[in-house]
Amino acid sequence: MIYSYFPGCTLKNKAIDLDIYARRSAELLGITLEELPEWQCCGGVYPLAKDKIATKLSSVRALAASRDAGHDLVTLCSACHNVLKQVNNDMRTDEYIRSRANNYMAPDAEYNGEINVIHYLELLRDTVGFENIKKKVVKPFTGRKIGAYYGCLLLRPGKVMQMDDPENPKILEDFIRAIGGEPVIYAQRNECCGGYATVEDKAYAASRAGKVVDNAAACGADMLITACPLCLYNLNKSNAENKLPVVYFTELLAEALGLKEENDV
Amino acid sequence: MSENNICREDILRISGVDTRKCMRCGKCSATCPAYDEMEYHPHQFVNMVENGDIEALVESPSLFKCLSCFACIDRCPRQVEPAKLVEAVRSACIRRQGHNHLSADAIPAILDPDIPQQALVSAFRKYSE
Amino acid sequence: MQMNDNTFRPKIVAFCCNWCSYAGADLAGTNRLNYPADVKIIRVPCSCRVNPTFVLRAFGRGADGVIICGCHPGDCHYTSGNYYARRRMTLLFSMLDYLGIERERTRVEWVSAAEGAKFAQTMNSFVETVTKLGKNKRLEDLRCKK
Amino acid sequence: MQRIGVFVCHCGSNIAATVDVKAVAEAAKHESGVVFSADYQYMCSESGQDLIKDMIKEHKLTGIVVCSCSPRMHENTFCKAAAAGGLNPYMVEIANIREQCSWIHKDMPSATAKAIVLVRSAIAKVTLNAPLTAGTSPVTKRALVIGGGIAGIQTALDIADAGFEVDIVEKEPTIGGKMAQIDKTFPTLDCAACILTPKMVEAAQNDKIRIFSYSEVSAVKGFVGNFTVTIKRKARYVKEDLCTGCGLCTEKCPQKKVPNEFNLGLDNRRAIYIPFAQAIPKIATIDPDYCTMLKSGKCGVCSKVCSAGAIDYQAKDEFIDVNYGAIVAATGFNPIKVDKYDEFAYAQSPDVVTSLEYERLMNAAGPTGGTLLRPSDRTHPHTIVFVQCVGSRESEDSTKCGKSYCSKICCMYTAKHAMLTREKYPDTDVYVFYIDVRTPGKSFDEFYRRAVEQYGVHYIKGMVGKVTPEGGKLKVQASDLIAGKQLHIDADMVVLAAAIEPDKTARPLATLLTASMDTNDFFTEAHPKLRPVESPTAGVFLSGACQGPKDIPETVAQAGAAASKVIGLLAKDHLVCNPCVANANEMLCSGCSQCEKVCPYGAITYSYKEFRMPDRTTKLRLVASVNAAVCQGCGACTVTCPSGAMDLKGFSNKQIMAEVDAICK
Repeated sequence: MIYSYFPGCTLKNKAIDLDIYARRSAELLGITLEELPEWQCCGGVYPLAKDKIATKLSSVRALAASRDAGHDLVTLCSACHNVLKQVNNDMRTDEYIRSRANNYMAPDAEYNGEINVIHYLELLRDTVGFENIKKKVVKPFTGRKIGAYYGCLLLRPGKVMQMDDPENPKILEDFIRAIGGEPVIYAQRNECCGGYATVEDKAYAASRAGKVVDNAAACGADMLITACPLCLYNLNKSNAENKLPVVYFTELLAEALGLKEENDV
Repeated sequence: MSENNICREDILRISGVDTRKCMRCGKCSATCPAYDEMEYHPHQFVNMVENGDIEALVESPSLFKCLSCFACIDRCPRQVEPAKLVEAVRSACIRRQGHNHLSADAIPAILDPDIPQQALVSAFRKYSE
Repeated sequence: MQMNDNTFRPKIVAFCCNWCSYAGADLAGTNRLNYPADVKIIRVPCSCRVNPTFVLRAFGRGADGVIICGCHPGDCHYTSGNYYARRRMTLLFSMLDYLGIERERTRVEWVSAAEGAKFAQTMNSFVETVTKLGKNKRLEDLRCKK
Repeated sequence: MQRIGVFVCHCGSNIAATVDVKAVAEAAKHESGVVFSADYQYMCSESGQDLIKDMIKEHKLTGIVVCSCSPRMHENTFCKAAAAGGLNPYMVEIANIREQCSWIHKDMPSATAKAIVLVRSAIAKVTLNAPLTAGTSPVTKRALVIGGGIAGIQTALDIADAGFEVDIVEKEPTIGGKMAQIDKTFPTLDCAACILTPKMVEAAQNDKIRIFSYSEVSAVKGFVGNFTVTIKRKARYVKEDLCTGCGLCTEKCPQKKVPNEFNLGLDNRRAIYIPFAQAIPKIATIDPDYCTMLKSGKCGVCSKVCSAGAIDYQAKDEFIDVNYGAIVAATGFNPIKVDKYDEFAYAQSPDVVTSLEYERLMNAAGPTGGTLLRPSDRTHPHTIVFVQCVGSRESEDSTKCGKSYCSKICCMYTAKHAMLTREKYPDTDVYVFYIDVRTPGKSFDEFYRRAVEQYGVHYIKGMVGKVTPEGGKLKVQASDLIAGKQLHIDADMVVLAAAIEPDKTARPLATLLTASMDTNDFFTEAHPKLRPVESPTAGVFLSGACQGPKDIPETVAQAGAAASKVIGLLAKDHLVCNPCVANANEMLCSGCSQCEKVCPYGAITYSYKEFRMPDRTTKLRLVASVNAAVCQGCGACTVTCPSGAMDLKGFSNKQIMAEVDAICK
């Protein structure tokens, strides 16, 4: 199976782990990820104002390039996924945005939302299947109590993202089970980590992230996994004594599949 | 858009929100993770826009406390989508000349070695035009 | 009484089932939901009472659009009448299409007695579509012309 | 030649404000056949009806057209007036110029123009009307009540009281419904079981009432007065006539891990069970999903301990056909599933419960024996938060697919829960988060005020946004809109007032009954104000919450009203049939039998008849004939007939063509 792949700005830099382990695991699981040539940053946040078209164009370009390549588009970072999926939804359903964006771009062929934006996790669930991953696990996380941290962008708005039930998700929990761990369900798993507010007000973001970490710890988690570099950063910052290690889910996947080497990281 | 006349209609147009659908249950403010940081809370945004009380919102630091986490959008029983109003007022505010909330000059001071690019990109998108 | 302006107003015949859409039309009225005066309703006991010749007759006499409204599938007051109507009209409409009456001039819709809003909405969209198509001349019976 | 009279109603200003009634009456005068035309203030008033009678006599009218409200409103009124004036009642046509004209158009010229067209079309139709005589059909003097909750029980008791036989079909092993699960009733706080169980016993002992428990309606044929209903009696694997209800089997059954639905899964029951102590009929039922004997053929304990020999593992579903004159739907309601609202952590913590679960936790016969204990650790809760409107009053496009209506009963039962909790456990802090407190009803608002003033329940205007289970507590994050604060409460229990919705069996039942439903799957009444307990389908009546959210007093009142309508129907020996039935023109009929195949009622039969041919010979031909008592007048046959021999009285081909012509003129 071949998919186009949009890594996003942070995965080429601060979150290189998230990217490397994902590619390595995909290869083993029979998925080919072809990075889009000349992709541009998605902007990090979906523009909620209806009259903002220009800030959606980089996403539309990525979507159109993926369409031209003939593949659905896989993303990994929660923020990129959120932006690309929402813009794709606009291109499918909002006549105004579609015509304006296509006018700006003037590409050879208009883009009308022909492809699907798929998160790496959806790929694991729907294409590979968690059962098949289970069979390929060589180093299971037996006995490890792992809390899944969804944050906000992976699930919401539920109407558009449609990855899982936004209030009672289970995709990451099923993933944890597949790699042999024991998922810990805690209520703050789908609440915001503080997000971009950290740029301006570190204490504010830290208090948000602190609530998440405390709740997960109180519910018995000894580790948290996430798909978002900004979540990872905020959770780690609020978690000074490092009572809960926070890692990318792809790192655990690679480790379980026996693809993590000593000299990594 | 000139200095002082951001009106209710501008906000409704930019946001695409119908404030009349609100039944004043307050669930948006109940679920908002940024509540304690805000001067005006999500349900007040809805009410104030409905009443055309835009200028107070434009002046309020609350605009830059919303985390755009979509919790109010997903949990509103009436699909009012308060976060879109916050974004519309914020956009209307920073689109005015010289009203950028975050300037590039301020970045070096707040930079720390671990901060992901994504945070800076997002903050610029939210806080400046 | 003639309307002053010369803008084209279509003639629309709506056959409505007594048990669902006729009551739906009443509900639209009770709720004061607007739709154009061009729609004139004929009450029939069931959508299956609508003989294809009625539709042909309407077009022959100068109607610009014909719409048949029945109960939702499975909800027919007479158990299965709406299914007969659906099958008959599918055939008839393709024949009309062949005769040059645009598909958009004919429609079968399911509107229940509780769906006043849907009735008004359906009529608004139908009138809009037919108005865009303009006058229907294809099947007119010229003997009826003055 | 027909002599037509036209009467144009003002309906006060309802019609006259947008339709120029004088112009309509004037235009009608020029139609062919019209000999009288006038407008009048209120045609449905007594003097309006007198006008019809007088004009029929004065002008020797042969047909009349009344331009007024919908025929669904007053067609009957005018037919009766015409009959009183000496005219055949079917020589009346209504032009609907209110609902379908004056109320939907704003502009007078176009509304008037449309009204004139509608009148012309009605005149064209009435000119072709023929006098009709309605036949009669006999009435089966037995009623069926579907659903054995308080609504069904009350309806059945009232019908039986009038001397008619009545059957209750209940899908569960016992009658009693939701009320049997309720602890106390508002606003009087009397015990629900104490007032319900005597009624259940009364129903069981009444020799006019038969109870088919653990049964479903699987098919309905026929029409008002003459329904034939197929009842599926599900296999309960216990012979009803032998079981004494001793309950020994339910104690000995080794399969102990079956969620007890009567207590909403808060405790377990056995695979063979009697739902609750006062169940009617008090007969055990084997749950085939859990019984090891039925699943694997190993066990048989219940059969061994049953001294009456009532256990029958070989039992099969049975189907019986019964004739009824009237059917009452009393299928009731259910709370919605709250799994889409997991911001309230219902799936994450057993201490987050729905109101009905809370009802069981308060009930002396419930899983905790009436002591309020947290389901998680069976400790006494000290802080309880009630959340109102969970899934009610949502917009149509809400992401959680909630209900757009107000569930009506939640405000009052929450006040009851809060009050009872404070009364029994004064050391408990009780918070109620509300959007509005809705208490219309006798002594209702006083009840709610007592909860606040006398019992010290904290009512807070606002909504709960997030519940986080942490360290054995439920951290409740909510807004207090009056104080302008976000509150954080450490609660021990959270109770969700889930919206109520019609029972899932209602939709397929409506299809069987050809009764209409609204978009929320509540049954539609024949008229929202004037005929609230009748379905638009003749002979089908509505009782209780299947028609809309209701509390117990309203349900009982509606149940009685439905019963009185049924009694009124069953008291008649014959019903007047709809005379608008199909008839075959034997001279045109080719005997192809197409019509017989499409008739949903089997009203058409074929027989050989002797015909005189033009050459004076006689010939035997197969021709269709319609049984007027069975035909319901749908008209399917008229369109199917290839030779045009079939026509429908009152809606004949010629009449409809005339209407089409008048509209397209």
